[in-house]
Amino acid sequence: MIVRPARCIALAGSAVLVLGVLAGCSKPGSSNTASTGSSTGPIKIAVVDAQSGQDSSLGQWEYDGAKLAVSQWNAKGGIDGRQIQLTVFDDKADPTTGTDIASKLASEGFVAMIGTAESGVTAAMEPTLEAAKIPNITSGQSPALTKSGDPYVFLNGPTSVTYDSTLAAYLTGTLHDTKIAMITNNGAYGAGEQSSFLAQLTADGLKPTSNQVVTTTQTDFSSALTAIKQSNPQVVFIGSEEVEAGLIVKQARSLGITVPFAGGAPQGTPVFIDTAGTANVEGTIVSSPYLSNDTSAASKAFAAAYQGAYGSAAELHGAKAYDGTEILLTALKTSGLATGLKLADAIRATQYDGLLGDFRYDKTGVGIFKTSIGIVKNGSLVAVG
Amino acid sequence: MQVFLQTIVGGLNLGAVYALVALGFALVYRTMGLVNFAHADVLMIGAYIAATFTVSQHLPFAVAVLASIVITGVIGLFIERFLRPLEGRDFDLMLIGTIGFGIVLESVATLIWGATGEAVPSPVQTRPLVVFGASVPTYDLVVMGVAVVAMLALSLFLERTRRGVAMQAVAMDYDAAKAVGINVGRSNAIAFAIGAGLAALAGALVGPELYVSPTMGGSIGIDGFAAAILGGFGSIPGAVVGALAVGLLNSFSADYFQGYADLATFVLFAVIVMIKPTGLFGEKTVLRA
Amino acid sequence: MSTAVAAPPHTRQLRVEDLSVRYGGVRAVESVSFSIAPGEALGIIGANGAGKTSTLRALMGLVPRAAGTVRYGERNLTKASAHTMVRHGIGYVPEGRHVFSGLSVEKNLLLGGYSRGWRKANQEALDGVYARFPVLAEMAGRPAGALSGGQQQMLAIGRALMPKPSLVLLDEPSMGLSPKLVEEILDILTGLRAAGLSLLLVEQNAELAFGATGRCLVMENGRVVMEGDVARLRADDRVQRSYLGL
Amino acid sequence: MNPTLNPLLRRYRAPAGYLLLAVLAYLLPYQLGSYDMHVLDTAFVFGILAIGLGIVMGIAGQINLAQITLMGVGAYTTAVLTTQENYGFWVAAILAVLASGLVGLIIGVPALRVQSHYLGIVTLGLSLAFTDWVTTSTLAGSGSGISGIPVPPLGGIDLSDDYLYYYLELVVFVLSLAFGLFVVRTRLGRRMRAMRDDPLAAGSGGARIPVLRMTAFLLAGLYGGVAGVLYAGLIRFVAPETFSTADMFLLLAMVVIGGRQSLWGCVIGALALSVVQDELTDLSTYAQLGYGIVVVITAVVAPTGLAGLPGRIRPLIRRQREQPALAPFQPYPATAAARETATGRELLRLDAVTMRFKGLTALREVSLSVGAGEIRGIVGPNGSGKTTLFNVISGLYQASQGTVSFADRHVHNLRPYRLSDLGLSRTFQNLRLFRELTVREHVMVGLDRTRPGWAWRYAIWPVGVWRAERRLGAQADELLDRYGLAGFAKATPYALPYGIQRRVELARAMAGEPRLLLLDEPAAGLNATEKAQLVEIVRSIRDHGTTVIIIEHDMGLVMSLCGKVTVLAAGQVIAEGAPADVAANPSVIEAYLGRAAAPRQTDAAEPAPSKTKEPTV
Repeated sequence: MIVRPARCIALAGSAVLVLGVLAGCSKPGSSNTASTGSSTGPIKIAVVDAQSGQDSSLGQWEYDGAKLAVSQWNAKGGIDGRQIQLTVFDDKADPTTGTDIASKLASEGFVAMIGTAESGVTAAMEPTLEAAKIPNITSGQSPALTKSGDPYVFLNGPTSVTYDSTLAAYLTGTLHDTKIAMITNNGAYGAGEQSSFLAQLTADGLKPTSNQVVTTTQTDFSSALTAIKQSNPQVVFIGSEEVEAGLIVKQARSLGITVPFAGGAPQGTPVFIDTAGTANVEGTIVSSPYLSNDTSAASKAFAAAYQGAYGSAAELHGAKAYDGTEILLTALKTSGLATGLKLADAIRATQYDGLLGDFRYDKTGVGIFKTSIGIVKNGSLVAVG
Repeated sequence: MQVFLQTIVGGLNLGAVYALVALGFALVYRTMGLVNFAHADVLMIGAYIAATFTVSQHLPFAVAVLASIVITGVIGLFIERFLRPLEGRDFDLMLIGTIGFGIVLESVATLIWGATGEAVPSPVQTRPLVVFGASVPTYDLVVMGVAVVAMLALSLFLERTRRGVAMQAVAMDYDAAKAVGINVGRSNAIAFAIGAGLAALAGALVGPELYVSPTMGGSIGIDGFAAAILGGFGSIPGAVVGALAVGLLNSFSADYFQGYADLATFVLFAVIVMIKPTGLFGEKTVLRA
Repeated sequence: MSTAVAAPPHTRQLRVEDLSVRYGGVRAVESVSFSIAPGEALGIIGANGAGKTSTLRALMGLVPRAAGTVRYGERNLTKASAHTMVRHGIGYVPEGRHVFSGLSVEKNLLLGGYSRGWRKANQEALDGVYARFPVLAEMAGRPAGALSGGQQQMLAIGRALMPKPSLVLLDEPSMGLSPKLVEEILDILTGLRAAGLSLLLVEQNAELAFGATGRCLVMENGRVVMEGDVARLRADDRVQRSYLGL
Repeated sequence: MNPTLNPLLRRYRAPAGYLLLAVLAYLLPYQLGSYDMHVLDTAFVFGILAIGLGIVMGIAGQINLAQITLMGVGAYTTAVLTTQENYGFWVAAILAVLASGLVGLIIGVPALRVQSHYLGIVTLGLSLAFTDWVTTSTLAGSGSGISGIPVPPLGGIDLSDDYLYYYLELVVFVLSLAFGLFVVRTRLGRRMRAMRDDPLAAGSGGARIPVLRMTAFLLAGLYGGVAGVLYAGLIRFVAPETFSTADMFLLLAMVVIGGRQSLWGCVIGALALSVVQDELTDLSTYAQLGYGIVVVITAVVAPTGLAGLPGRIRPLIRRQREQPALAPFQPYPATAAARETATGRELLRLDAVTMRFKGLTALREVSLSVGAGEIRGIVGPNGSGKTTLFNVISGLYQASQGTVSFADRHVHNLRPYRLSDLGLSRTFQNLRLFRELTVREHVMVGLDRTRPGWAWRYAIWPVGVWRAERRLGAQADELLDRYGLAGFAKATPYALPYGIQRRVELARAMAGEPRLLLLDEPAAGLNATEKAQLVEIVRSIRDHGTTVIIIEHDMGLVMSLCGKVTVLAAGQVIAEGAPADVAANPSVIEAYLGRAAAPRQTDAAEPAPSKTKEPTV
């Protein structure tokens, strides 16, 4: 057989044209936008959190909390007779991975998403989730998340402004501390803490005695801590994740800083306490919406169930995710398994008295505006007064 | 003044840790010509083994450290067999091959110990010494002491013992080493095992200062490698001096530049390497490099 | 000259048969056979690139032997790897010296006796080498790389003598040395023969080979083209022609 | 099959293949779900980034562990300019690409001083410095990154749609790959590959090593910039974590698994690993484990990656084809001008050149004068300093004392490439060929006499580059014919018999039509026939007007070829003159055969060994 190359090319060219026409000259993808939420089969909900890397303990707690809520609902027969299927995705605390996962959720028909624990990752995912109309109950606490006007984003806890204003009010108002030093890291969480706590101090007419910034990879804090020591504060505000904060406190004690530290959610976690050493964190002042497992009957029940399921003690992040999941499932039930904007509206309308407090969502997606002050005693967090 | 002194103390302590890491890099390079980017992950394995012994088995810290050194050293023998084809290869392949192996070790650690990591309590609980107003934590002194002892022991081993001198000979002249009867393969395996043992020592010692997790190797490894390069790659005293320099560089840039500490450190490092490419003590060249 | 390094008289004969070496597709050595009687000195001479060094390296096992057998005394060493040769009593002085340049002279010598142990096991041999080469004793602490060419050559020979071999393979010990030093090398080799060692000397410098050995092979293009007594070869102007291309 | 059909098929096979690829690429989105589309879009960004890494690392041999940072610079610049300075997307994009190019140059500066693992750690450090900067600086949005990057406007096409964005990426990707391949396969890339394989030989052939290294980093920066812009337009969010060391190692793995020395390999590696990585995202730990193992195995077993596999498998399955024979050399036409130059005017002069290494003296007051049109032999026993002499003349070493002049110029401080420009060319004792270049490319490297400024044409007038390339190719074919190498044009030299490798090196050295040719043991390893051919070739070269200095051990060859011979022993000139006279000189005979034939001298000096190694760069 003799094939003339010219004809070959012509053939291929016309093939392209024909195929293009066959494809309807329409843009691809328009025909197969995944419908969010089919009407049969399990209800698909995603948990997106770091399951590997430095922040994986957060991710594990959140997944456990969400899983607990889902299994309790499923045990009671699910919603409208349909089981809830929870799938976990590892975002590696990386925003790019987050955006990939957001697209994946959109194309695979997930109705809602729980997580992430990193405000940065959530912010990266937001546009995609908004476009796909997937409500997202995040554990992030950055005030920036509330400012986008995105109707699909909800926080399962207070923003860092709440954490820090409560803390500042306690330090300056209750304890009458005026000499407050600050040490924060330059990461997303630390930078957010620094600006909101500093804003509170400024509002109270105070200046920090020393305002130290460290990097997220730093392991020696001698110079920052010595500067803080020399500024002779009554308390040191710390804005950093569990492990680094633990190392900071540990080194501070060995440098002879004896005053208490004060901080937000990370400072109430077992990882922080273990890393620093129980003796070193004694007296640490923590602003948290969930101080301990025995503040209420609900929290006792939650803690018991958590202990039973995972063999470890529950803490704030698990509780947050549990609350968020409960709110989501309640909204799904009340809305009759709605999806998209309807589901978001249902979440917004849900009034839920949970482990962290009473959720009443405003239009920015924040449902809780209160934290409590606790103090670390003998390695666990105890409510004040 | 106090900040200055304390910064020095902090820098020296960091430096002591980096020294232990850099010694391992230097030893493996000097005796085998292998640039082992998995070294920091071997360190992580060592740290985990020591942490497991202290936290779960409640063994005394010193015993746990020794056990970790021995076990990691034996693991090192296996790793060397795996990496043997990379010895003396071009740098790209060593780089990617050993990085790949590091990823393997990280995932294995995650499978065994989980991703979340473990805090190791400090084994020494006495109050810090105060020198000219600067506090020197006792554990820091332990680490520095061990680093010095390790450097001396390693120098003695390489300079005075039959096996140590033979290892150097292998790196200097492969064929001549064979001709005098040195089993080159075995010599390299032992060199790597010692390097792994050193990594384990470093890992076990930094465990209580840091937090043991599968990804802990990353930044320690980069700083330790930078230290080895700065001192003159392959030089034993160079590794220690380079490590102290990198430690001080780190802590002083943290002092002056705060959030921009890494930026300052690495730009300065780049400038130093360009001015003095063979490091402070000069590269101990191996033939193949 | 002291004979402290002399090995006890030995009775082993080296027999090499049909030895070939290939690098990629190139045949560097083609089916070379020879034998060395106990206490005999054999020379291999020839112009550069004739395959002399490859023959020696293949004998040592430093390059793969493509074919052939190597026997030393009772032992078949055809498959022996390089690092075991020294245990069979074979010392090797590589082309271009190849001393461990970053290590001190003394450590170089001790490494020569590596197979026997370290300082204690080698002290006697070390004293013997120092007696033979007093200059090495003077330089004992200096890095080998800082030695002059002649001194490095002595070091390389001394290193090969440390394990008290019965056969020494020398690859171009005269390379890059002044005539006066070549003379010294000749004296050294004569001394080794007198001590009862077997020698295999690869040399470009034919006069050195003629002076140090009793019998020589002449190689050209990977093959042995002539073989005979030194006296006969010395008179044969084909040798000179082979060198000078006349 | 009809054998006459083969050439036709072969000719159109490649275009047809490309066409098929184009059709598939066009239709692909119609088969994919929206998530797969997003994954593919991300994969293309990495594909473009991988081309940049392929060029700098695979082609130019420069370790760059900051490639991901270059993408970060592009993405961050776009983000900052659009969100904070209110620039339009495309204006920001252009500035971003330029910024990345500039940062590429900055990151490349250390490559002028250090290589290999030193360069690795320095670039890695600079990459961490960048991460630190964007994490801390409020301009770059601090730790929380920058969101709200606008959708790139494109004449009413909604690029927020992953499907349509794919087509934009496809176009950019194809252009990037095409330009990359164009660079790699034309003279700039050829010189880079030559530099990678042997910087010394490339430098001696006229390549400006520092300029080439910087150019490679510039290209890496530009590619990083393009990838960064596309990333910014696709994800519309940037954060420090995205440009992390872990991602850098992933990129490195893509390039190594794909095959770093082939841009196609880099691209395929990047696309494949991006997609596979994503498929396995639910099995994170096991995926990591598998990925680590694959990387190790690739490094150990298949160092050339996927792209190298066909080349390794082909010889196994294909029957050993008849090796074409080395064709006879076709003598140069002897020109009148050449005869003119052969009047014996002095071309090269060395005055009392001494070369010392750490206390060892390799050359001692060597003086030498070579006239135009000569064939000068340099002989002497092993280690007498002959190669050191060549290294001094060709600029690899700088003499400790004494002066070298070439064509009436003092040249003893000039770099090898400057000497090459002046018309000096050489071969090497141990054959310094470029491992991965074909025979034809060797000759083309030799023919390429362009200066670095020429490279601007790649940006401004690629058609001109293409035309010049065709002319160069024609010249190369002519030269291959002349040296009888036409049958081996596409072979890599290390697979060829030794004699042919020698011929290749000679052709490369002669390609630039030098005034002076230094041959270092050109007959070593040649058989008698090949030696005879060599004599013929060297004579023709001289008749063509090139002066030749030859180091050779084969005295027969020297005798028949050289008009004059200089004898070196222990770093000193001991005799000079006509071959026959020199061969009869007692001190020469002594130097060669030993001293018995000559009277003893009382030579107290102790010349050092001068078995010098080639310096390494």
